[in-house]
Amino acid sequence: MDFNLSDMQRMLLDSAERLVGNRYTLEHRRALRDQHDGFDADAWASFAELGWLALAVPEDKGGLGGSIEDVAVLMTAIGSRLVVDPLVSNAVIAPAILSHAPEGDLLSDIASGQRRVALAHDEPGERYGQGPRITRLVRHGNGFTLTGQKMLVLDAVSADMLIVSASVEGEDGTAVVLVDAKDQAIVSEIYPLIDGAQAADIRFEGVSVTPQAIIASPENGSVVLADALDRAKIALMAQAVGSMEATLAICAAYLKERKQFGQPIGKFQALQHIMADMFVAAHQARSALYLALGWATAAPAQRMRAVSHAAIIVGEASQFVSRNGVQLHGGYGVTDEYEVSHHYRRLLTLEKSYGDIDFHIRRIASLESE
Amino acid sequence: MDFNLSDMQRMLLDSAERLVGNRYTLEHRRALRDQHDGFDADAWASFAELGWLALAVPEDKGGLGGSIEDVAVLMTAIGSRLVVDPLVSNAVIAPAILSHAPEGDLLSDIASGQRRVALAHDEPGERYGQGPRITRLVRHGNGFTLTGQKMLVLDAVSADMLIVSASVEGEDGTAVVLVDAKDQAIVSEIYPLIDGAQAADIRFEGVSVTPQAIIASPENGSVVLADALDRAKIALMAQAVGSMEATLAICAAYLKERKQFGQPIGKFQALQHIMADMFVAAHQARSALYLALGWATAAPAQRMRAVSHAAIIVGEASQFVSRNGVQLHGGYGVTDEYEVSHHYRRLLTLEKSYGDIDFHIRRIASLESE
Amino acid sequence: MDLQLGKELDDFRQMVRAAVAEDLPADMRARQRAFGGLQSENLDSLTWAAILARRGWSVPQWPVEYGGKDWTPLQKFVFEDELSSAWAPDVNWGGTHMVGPVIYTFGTQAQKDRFLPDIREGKCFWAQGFSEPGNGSDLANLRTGAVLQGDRYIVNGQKIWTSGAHDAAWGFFLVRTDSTVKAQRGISFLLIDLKSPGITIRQIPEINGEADLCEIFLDNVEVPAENLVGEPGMGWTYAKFLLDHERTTSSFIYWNKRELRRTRAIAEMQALDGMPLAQLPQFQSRLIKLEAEVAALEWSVLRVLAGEDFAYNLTAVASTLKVSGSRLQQAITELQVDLNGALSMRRFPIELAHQRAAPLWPDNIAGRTATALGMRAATIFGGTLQIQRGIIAKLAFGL
Amino acid sequence: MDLQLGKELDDFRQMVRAAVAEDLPADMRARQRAFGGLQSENLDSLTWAAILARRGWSVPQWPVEYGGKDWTPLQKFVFEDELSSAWAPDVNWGGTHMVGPVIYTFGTQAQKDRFLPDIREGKCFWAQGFSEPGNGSDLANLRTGAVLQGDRYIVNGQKIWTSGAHDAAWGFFLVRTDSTVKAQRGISFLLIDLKSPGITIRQIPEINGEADLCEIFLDNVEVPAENLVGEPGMGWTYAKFLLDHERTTSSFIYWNKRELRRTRAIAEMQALDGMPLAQLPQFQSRLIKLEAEVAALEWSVLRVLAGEDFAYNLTAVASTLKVSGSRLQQAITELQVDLNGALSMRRFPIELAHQRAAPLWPDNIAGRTATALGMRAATIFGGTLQIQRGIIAKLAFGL
Repeated sequence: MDFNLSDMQRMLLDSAERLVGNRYTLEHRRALRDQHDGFDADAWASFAELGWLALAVPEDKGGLGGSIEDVAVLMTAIGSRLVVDPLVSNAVIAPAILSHAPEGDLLSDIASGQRRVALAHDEPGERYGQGPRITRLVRHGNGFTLTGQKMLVLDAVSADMLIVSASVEGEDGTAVVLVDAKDQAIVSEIYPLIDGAQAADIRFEGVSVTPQAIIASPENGSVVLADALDRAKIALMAQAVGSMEATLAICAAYLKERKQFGQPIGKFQALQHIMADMFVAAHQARSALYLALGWATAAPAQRMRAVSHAAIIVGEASQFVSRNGVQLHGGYGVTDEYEVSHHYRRLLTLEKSYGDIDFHIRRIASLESE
Repeated sequence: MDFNLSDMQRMLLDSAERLVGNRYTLEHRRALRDQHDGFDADAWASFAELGWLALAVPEDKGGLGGSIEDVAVLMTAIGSRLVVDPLVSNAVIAPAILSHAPEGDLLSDIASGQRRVALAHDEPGERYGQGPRITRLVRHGNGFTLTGQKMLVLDAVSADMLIVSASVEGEDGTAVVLVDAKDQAIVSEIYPLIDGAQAADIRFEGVSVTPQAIIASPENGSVVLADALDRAKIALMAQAVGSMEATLAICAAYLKERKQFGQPIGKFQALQHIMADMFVAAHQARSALYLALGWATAAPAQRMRAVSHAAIIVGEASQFVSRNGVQLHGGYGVTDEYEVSHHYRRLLTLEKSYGDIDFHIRRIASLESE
Repeated sequence: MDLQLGKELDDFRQMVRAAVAEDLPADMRARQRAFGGLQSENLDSLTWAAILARRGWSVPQWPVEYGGKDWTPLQKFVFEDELSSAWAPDVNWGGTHMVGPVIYTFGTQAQKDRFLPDIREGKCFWAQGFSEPGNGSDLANLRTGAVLQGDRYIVNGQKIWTSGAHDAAWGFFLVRTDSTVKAQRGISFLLIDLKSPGITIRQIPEINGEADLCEIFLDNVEVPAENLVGEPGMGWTYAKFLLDHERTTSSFIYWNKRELRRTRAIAEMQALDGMPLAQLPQFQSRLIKLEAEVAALEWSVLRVLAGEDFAYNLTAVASTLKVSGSRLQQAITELQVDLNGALSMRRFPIELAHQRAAPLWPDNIAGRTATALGMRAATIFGGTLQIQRGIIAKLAFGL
Repeated sequence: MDLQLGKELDDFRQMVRAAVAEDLPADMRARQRAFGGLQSENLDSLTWAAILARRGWSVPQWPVEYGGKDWTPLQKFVFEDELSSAWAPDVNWGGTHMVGPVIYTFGTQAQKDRFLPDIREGKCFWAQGFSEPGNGSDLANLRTGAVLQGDRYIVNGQKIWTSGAHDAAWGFFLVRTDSTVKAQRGISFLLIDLKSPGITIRQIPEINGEADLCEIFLDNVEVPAENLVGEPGMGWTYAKFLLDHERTTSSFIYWNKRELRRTRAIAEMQALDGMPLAQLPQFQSRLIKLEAEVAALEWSVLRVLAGEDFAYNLTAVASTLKVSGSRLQQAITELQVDLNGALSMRRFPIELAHQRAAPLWPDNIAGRTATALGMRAATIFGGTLQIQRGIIAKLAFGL
């Protein structure tokens, strides 16, 4: 067992910290947020250049064949500077799902930064994808027609192609298909999220789907999706760990600098003890991330239990650390002008994406009762 | 609306504080605990003399006709010195149930301190009396035969008579009957509780019951019992409030007296803030007690909701205050030789008697879904 | 002891409820319902005060001679409770509850005549200029200075966290008029026309997309000496007077009750596999415990209003109301966010918040997250949670 | 990074498991299962050490030359985990983990020869004499004095919180041998035969009915000078050495894992209206969250054992393990008590605790409340929760 970074992981982390440290300043992020599509094309080119988009792509698909641990190392740096660019969709979910597809062009294009995808999975009236109920593939000639409605599709605004989960007329299970995001029969409503990213509600009004566009059949679609979603959750947990550790550093610095009653507020024991409890929570969260990574490639039930346990710990730690981070900043903590409120909002969306605490408690309960 | 004590209540409180303050020292309580039946006959005579045992007995039954608020005032003093004598069974439950009985001799004997009762209601395998499932009355000649098993009968050790809930052969509902605690067909196992009191498991092996001994018929037994149990819970909540407020005083004194690192530990901000949070919890608990008192005589659904809301607040506050009270005392807090650990244990049993937090949450949930 | 609210108060409640149902405009109610508790609708506060003033109800807490009502504290409680339940807008607190009482208690007749009617009739929005960038919890350490030159003060300095200053006509300020005496002693209470030359107001963008909190920069602002309230150097005393004036306010009991009802509505309305969220393990206990806590807090408030003789210092009791109330404001809105799950991630611009987002989106999503984000301030403003704990430790226990 | 425990460790685990199944006496297991974590079975610790010694496993953490095993830290982790899972008794910590390492690191050859074999073979119970009535968290401020007279120290003073002193043959003490230098500097590490004249031991009755913690009164106790370990005045350094020796111990990870499994068993076994408590709203989330926390804590321990290069000070990390571990010890036993509901009120005398109370009483009641009561000490002994927070604030953040 070894928790220390390999040389490759150290290089990856250093280059990531350098890039996002220099580029993703508070000012830059606030400017990006107010921009039309919130997409930073220059940064994306750098991500491709640094190999981040090829990291999780298998070597036999032309990628770097990196492990989920490698991805997590990168994601902690991403999280420390609150980068909301569509990395999880393209560097984590895309390789996990598209590696199962026979045709590899799209994955190479994603790896080189030329095309992007988004996963359209959750539907209205759900609490995290229990399987498509509205979105369906109906047979039509040699192929299919896709109709239905997806909600809260993350990273849709910059996606060229959509990965869509759907039921198939007359079959059990969930299929996964690929459609062109610009298809005439697709209607999207794009809106901002509280963390500066955007999402979309997407309606499919009879999109033509060829048999080749089916990347997972109803028999194995659920398994492929569950694996991809757990990898996405791990990536977000790594971002959360990065964000929490950054919050600790920001708060410690603030406590030394801010003076009240004639001394730095960090001299007050009550605030010291809050910082200590934040440290304990963040430390446990990083351990929980390792727990999830340790079981990430195990059998599904073991993997799901570990990921869900980790999601509970990371989610609760995120709340504890970010709430207290704001509290320690006093009034400045609730402004848009200090970093800490941005960590607060991002940590909230990280908890709520790919299964919130409640979802993961319920998932464990159902695993235990099986 | 008036939260201040009436002159009568002030006198009641003063005399109670004087009696229990002088008599129920830590040493006295530890001695009583180690004594065979744990019953303080001299004190009981004083309770009768001071009218505490007649307080809740209706005037038309020869009592003082005091209100539930009066009882609560008395009980805060009782709780502040951790008196575990069978006051709730005899001064609260007995009047609530026996007032419904046609024959009033027993109630007068209780009020004068000559006889005592205990309520045998909960049964094995339950989480707080959902109605008797094991204990049954079977017709036998003109009367009945009582068989069954009760558990955790509080105050049984000093009781002359038992008030027993039972189902009746061929009828719906729950009857309440009175039996002689010394009946040959009764087998009791007596054991100590963590707070110094005792309880018993009681088996009825065919006790003969005359029709006159039925004090509530199956039609109204549940209503009578529910009302009596809510009154008992209110009395215990008042004791808990008294115990918490005593804990606050004990801790504040300890923080001023105990020195570490060259100063009283009460100078440490972290400990000050713990005391402040304990104060907030205890204050809310007293408010919750008033909430329960305010609705104590309302329609059952309103009363039950209020009592259960209060039980949640008082229960959680009891845990918070007693846990932190021990913590503030350091090692001394976990010895039997300091008051604070006795408050801890008593506050735990007060929470667990007549419905714990979980029970009261479930009761509210079922009230809401009606 | 008498622990019943009683029939008279119930009749009074019905009377208020009927009046509010008649008076409250639907659009105002809709805005408040979407963003209740945030301060985005400053102008609604004034309009609503003007409507209430028609019944003489805009400042019931004032003495009758200034347009108040001789209601009992419990009647005022019921009145506020009903307004809040009906989604009436918040009042302009700075005017009706802060500067108003200071003026009618310590002000000159000319000040009373000039300012009180406008406050009462909702004609003028008031902002509070107490905090400064360097003195959050340590209020007495303020630096904004006012120097008397002839018949006017020349004011220089900077204030922060003044809610609604951009919508305000007037501000009441704590300024240092004497720097030769100990901190609290040299502070005076000054009324300043916010249109005065030398004043710059900057709205601070907030965590939830609002920008109601402002910074006010004062650069050689000339203020007539007659705008000083009471005695020079007594500003700290007046500020404490008004902070002590309404001990139960910081419980936000009306707001907590109303938002908790909304929380239960969300939990009953939204379902998972046909089961209302109110019955799911993760949510059921949280919801019921919060209901118990708010019920207890309401009784804590009633105890103060009904004049209980507390065994502890009353300021310590007021701090417990603030601690409990502010934590509940956070806990309730946190639960709303958790009930809304992933949907809570969406940012609804304020101008859309009182519309229903889209047919796909359930009611009671828009505005919830923004409110929850804004509520992080509940344990910061008006004395942080830590400051309140310090007050309690000192005043209740002498620590 | 390599985050797998791997097959070798798994094989090692199976080997240990089989050995323990063979060696552990049933009655010892039953006693430990009833009161696991409390220290009522001091003599079982010795018997069990003697049994383990037959395999050379009684002090695996010691250097091989003194009878330890050259197992890796992760093997030792698995070993402890298996012993705990099988309900093996706790070891006599004072001997095997405290005085033993001090003796083999700083002691003379004569001390090593005299004491180490007895510790290894479970022949002698050791008690720790550090704390005094006046110096709970402020350990350096100790007063028990030892004055050298010829070839012996005359010791006078009082110690408190010495676990198992009534069952102990020897004690290791921190005593002040020089009161002319600064607090920490004048302290020495002294081994004292508890049968020496002048020693009085009083068992302190505890919150849970036990009386394992003792006071030791030392009245002109004569101790041969050869019983001083290492250099005079270095006692504080040795005490810190042994407290730092096992950074992961204070997590009580094995105990927490085992008691949490028991907690789930209670929750699955006991039912309400046919529904296991594990599925009731109030309990389900609590149980699953605790399982998640213990899983995370286990990985926190593995990080230390596998030698992670921490970004933060290692002592701060050790304090986080103590904070998390002690809170979990409390939270887990609190949940056990709540699952047992009203039944948890009963006091089971220790001598009955390993019997099943009566046919009416479900398994897993006796001993649970006593354990929960005893666990209030988890956040007090070995540095209170508040002391740990102070360490973290200082060492992790320089506050």
